[in-house]
Amino acid sequence: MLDKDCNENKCAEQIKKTFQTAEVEVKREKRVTVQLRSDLIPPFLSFAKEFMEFKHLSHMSCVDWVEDNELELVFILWNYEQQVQIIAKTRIERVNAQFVSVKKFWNQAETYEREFHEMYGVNFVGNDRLGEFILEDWEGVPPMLRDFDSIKYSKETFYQRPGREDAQNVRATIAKHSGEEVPGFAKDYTIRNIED
Amino acid sequence: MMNPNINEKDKRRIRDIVQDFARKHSLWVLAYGTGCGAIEIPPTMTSRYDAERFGIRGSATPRQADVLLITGYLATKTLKRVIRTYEQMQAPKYVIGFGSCTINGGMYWDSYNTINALDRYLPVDVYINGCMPRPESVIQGFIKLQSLIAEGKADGADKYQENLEWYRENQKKIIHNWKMPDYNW
Amino acid sequence: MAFDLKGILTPFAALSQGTKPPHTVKYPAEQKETAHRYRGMHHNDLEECIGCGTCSTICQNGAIDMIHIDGYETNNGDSGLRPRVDNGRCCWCALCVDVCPTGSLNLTSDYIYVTEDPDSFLWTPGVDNAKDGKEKLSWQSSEGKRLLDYERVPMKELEGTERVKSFAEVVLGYTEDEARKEADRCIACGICTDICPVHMHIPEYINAIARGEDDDAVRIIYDNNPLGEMCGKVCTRRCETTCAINHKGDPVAIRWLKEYVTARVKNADVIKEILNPDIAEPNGHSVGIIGAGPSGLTAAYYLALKGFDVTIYESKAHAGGMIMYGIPKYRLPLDSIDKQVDYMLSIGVKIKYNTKVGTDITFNELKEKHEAIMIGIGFEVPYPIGLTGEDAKGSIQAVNFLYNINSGINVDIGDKVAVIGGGNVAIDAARVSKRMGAEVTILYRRRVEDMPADWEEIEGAEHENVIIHPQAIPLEVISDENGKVTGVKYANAEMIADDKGGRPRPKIIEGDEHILPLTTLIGAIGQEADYSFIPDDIKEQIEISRGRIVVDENQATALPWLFATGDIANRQADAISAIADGYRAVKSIEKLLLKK
Amino acid sequence: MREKETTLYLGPQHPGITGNMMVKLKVAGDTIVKAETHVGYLHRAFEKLMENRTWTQCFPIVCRICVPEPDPNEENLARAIEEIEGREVPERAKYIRVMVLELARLASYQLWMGGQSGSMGLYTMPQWTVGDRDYILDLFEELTGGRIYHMYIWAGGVRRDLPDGLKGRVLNVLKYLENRLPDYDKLMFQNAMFRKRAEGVGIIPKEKAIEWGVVGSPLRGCGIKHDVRIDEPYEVYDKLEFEVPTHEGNDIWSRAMVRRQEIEQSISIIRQVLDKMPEGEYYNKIPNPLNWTIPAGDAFVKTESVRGEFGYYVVSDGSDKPRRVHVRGPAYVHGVTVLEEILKGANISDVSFIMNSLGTCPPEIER
Repeated sequence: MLDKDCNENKCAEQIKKTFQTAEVEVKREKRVTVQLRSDLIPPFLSFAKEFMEFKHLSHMSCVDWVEDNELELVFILWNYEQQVQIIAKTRIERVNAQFVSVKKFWNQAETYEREFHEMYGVNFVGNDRLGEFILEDWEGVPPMLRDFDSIKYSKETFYQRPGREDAQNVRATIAKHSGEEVPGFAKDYTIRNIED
Repeated sequence: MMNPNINEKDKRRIRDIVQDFARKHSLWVLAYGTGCGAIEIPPTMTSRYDAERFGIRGSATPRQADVLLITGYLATKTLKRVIRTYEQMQAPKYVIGFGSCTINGGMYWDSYNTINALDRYLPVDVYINGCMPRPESVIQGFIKLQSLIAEGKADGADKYQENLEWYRENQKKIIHNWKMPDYNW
Repeated sequence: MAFDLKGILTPFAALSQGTKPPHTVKYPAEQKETAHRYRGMHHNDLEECIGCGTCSTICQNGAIDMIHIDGYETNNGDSGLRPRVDNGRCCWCALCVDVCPTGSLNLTSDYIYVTEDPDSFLWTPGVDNAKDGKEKLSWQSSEGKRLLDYERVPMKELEGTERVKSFAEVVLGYTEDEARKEADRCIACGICTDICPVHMHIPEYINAIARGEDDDAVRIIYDNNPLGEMCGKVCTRRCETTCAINHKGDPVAIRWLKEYVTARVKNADVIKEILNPDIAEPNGHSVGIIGAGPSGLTAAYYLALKGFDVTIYESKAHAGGMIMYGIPKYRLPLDSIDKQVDYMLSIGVKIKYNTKVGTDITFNELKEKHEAIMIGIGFEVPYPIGLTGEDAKGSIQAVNFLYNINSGINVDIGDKVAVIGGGNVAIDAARVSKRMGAEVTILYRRRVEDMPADWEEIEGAEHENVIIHPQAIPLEVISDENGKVTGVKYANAEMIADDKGGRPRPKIIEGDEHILPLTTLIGAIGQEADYSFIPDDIKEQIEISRGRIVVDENQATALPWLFATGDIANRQADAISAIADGYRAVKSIEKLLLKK
Repeated sequence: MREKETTLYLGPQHPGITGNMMVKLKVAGDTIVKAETHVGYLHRAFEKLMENRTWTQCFPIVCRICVPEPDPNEENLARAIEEIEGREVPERAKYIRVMVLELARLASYQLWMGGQSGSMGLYTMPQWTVGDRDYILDLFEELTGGRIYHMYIWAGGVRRDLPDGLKGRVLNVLKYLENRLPDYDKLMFQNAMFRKRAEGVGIIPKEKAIEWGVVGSPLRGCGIKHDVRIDEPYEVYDKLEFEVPTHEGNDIWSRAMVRRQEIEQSISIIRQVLDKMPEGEYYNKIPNPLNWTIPAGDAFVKTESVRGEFGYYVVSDGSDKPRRVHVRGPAYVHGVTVLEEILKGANISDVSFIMNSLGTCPPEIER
């Protein structure tokens, strides 16, 4: 039988032994990070839950790494007995993102999957409740993807109350007063307001 | 008081004055927490600030309610329900907008899922400054509403009726799947 | 579940509450006072506010606009704009308050505002509550820790006792970590750029340093100042006096940061590599520049970039003018100047050394050769001290003294030196003398706080044990039978108020006269220009007033082809103004010759 | 004979619903056959908004995620940033944070007592508890400048030091609340009506609780002793003495009893905190907030809120804005899958009662 007395190092050892392609790192006390190939996630979750006593699915997350053209799925598990947290990560294709549903291990994973389907456009095979969850009649890019521009959308869709057009930019006002011409390449370093 | 130029239509009769007096002292507020400002409603209504002193109290259904509180931001999904709720309310009816979110979007000015200016979609009688407004502000808002009612100026519902097309146009810009009964009040 | 009689009866205990008085706050009849740090509506002290716009930058709701308010204009140290809060956006988080560098923006205890008009929620703090806002201040930045860093990263220097042993550079320069940390203090408001004569892009290059993009910072600096490293070492940095952080703390060390980022570039080749300058094809026009000082070099650099054929005529063996010969090497090492000049040469600037116009080449010859001429000769002829006996041996002039020292010529000053004057040149002469092993006294007519020299320079001199004797008026130079200086007679003075409202004047205290024994007396009370090389017919056509050539805002004289820059054209008497002149002259020359 | 099934929409406008959400019920008679929660009425896209905001700018907005108890949000974001950045927090700040969190817990329980009893028609209770909660809000106003949204805890510590004399006033309020507890007991917890309606209703099977992701007082109401404050003590909880009450029974009643006992524990914790709080710094200043960047990395931190384990997963890509802030409120699980599960077989009139006992907080589900 596997070692019951697994602190974070032993956990890491155990995972390494079983999943040889996994990149395992003990980040600090009680924290283990595991990078896995996407097809290894279901067996990993099953192994962690059934054999390593990681009974509690603390969290599931999805991160958009648009520059790599990938989505990262994150599973955070907690072992109540050993008090160790595993963050298991995997990357999947961003376009036509697809993953296998893990609701068979934890029923509540279904809610996360519904959310990621709606917000990131990930299709979870085996989850029959995908569809409208939080949004209603949403058309277009899933909004949590980083190429969706919320400020622009809000400005176009929702009315902006007029009356603030007289606002001036401090840097531009001073430059105009002194006759300074800030070259284009320098402007990358001008600190801007959230709306600019 | 007696302005000779006043329109016949605008002249208030004694009956209106009596009616408005009665109305302002019996404001039933629909229990619908549409946004985070709703958290200050319980303190306002319960023992510490006791809004019942002004004849303000909660009401469970729109049909019985006089006042609709929009307690902050409105998600587009809620907007649809709020419009439906408002239209179910019977005149006289009033809308109070709570805090920044109802005026120009508040904190959620750049959110893709919340409206920015409530008055484009519903007639608002009174706005209360704050994020969120304290119970004192809320009571002050009601006092303002009462004085508007007494003066016969809280006519948001009439405006809604008169400009229904304009409101509908704005509403439908946000709510794509418009499946609701016609406004018939 | 069994019948629970107790459970049915105990709730009736609630009836006992009926005897207690209610705790209701009977608003509006009574209003509970808000807590002393309640976050209500904004108030802005319009006089203290400098319109830096940091409140607007940090606002996550985009609620704060900077707007023009009548009575407040853009000027040095004030953008002339004031914040206006959109209360339809604000969430009263008070980040704007905690970040406000002047502390002018605070929140008040007022919070009730109820209206039927949604367009009336634009709130100009300090205008809309001008009457009572200040009395109601509630959440104030002064109470907590401000979000900005008000303490400058200290610049490491050689110890005073160590410094006087050699001409090694006193300032050790920021390390990379120190520079990042110091640059990070900047809020990038840009208020400093107004007072800078060149209007350098200060917030941009500081921010580039903060982000670790040193090469970009160098590019931004060279956009309108080709002598950034020199400025980094010796600029009079008026920018720092108007820095927004200066109101409550130490200004951002703009000069040292510029020094850090430019000095780390090893040599001219690396500068060229970083800048990768875009040099225009030769346009066939030729410009002559008299004097390789800051203004001449600046003009030459930008003209050369634009494809002009530029030649500088320099009477001395080195380029740099006053910055080469007037500034001691412990402030500006020779290789630093060489590096900057070498880079200019590499992009096509030509410098003819040891060529004094009027002696080696006539002005008219120059006029034949070039389509436009720019004069930037600076003030090199010292004013006499104006004392009897000043012709004595050992009575010398500071500029000549510094020139000799910087040229490597040995000067024997003995062991007791007095410097007369209170400007930077005086301090330089004093500190150089100290390095040569002498005991140095500065005699200055007024108080220390009246000295025109930089306070850092004065402090530096004090650390090096230079004796500063303020309110001392020299009366006579005393010399021995061989005509060699032995001392200076001076009188102590008291300051008396000026009837006309000017600054206080020194008045000699009768009888309080002393003699300071000396081996060398150094005069440093100012310089003037030598215009003898300009032919009379040209002199007649241009105007020379109080020692300076009169120019318009484009550095142009009355003659369309003749321009004047630097000390002979402006009254600022510093390198950065000269650079600004040179930069402006480039535009005028371009306009003149290219008809742009 | 099998009764005819009808569909009943409970909410989003319904006085018994906790917050703005809807439960679609399939009922046979007045027994629920199937329940489906519908959320999204309060979706403001916090996580998207934070991706547009600098790290400092995120702090004023996170507290809005949960109105009844905003402070765990600030605490989580601050602690996540501190973990990624490795920023030290002064000891005094840690104590102040615990005080704020426990005061928030008390305030939230006051509101819960009002809601739980209000949802069964006992309207005197909210008059008392919500009124008494206001004294805690007064303390918050004094400490943080705001009644509901405090924007007080942030990376590196807290925003302001304790004002003079606050300790005494906190103790006074604690004493007052403690004296009120017997009144609450008589009116609510010992009330036969409450017991009758709460016992045996809304049962979470003990053996399923952990697997279903139940946390907080519902988990402890199943007799399982788990609490983030002891499992993985944050701030200074490891230096404080307190009990984690549990109750066997798995129903609304046992959840209520757990909460009732936690009120006493919270009061005791705050007293200890005030006693042990050291003098000194309260804030380890961050660099210039306008260009403050956090090194690349990620962290999942959790705080024990009144509803249970409240987690934040924060990812930094090394820039001045978060790459991702993902909020995991306990209601995300309680209010969707768990609620749907335990509503099966329940009575229609118990729906809002059960929702209250689970601490269903829709703004936390959809954010």
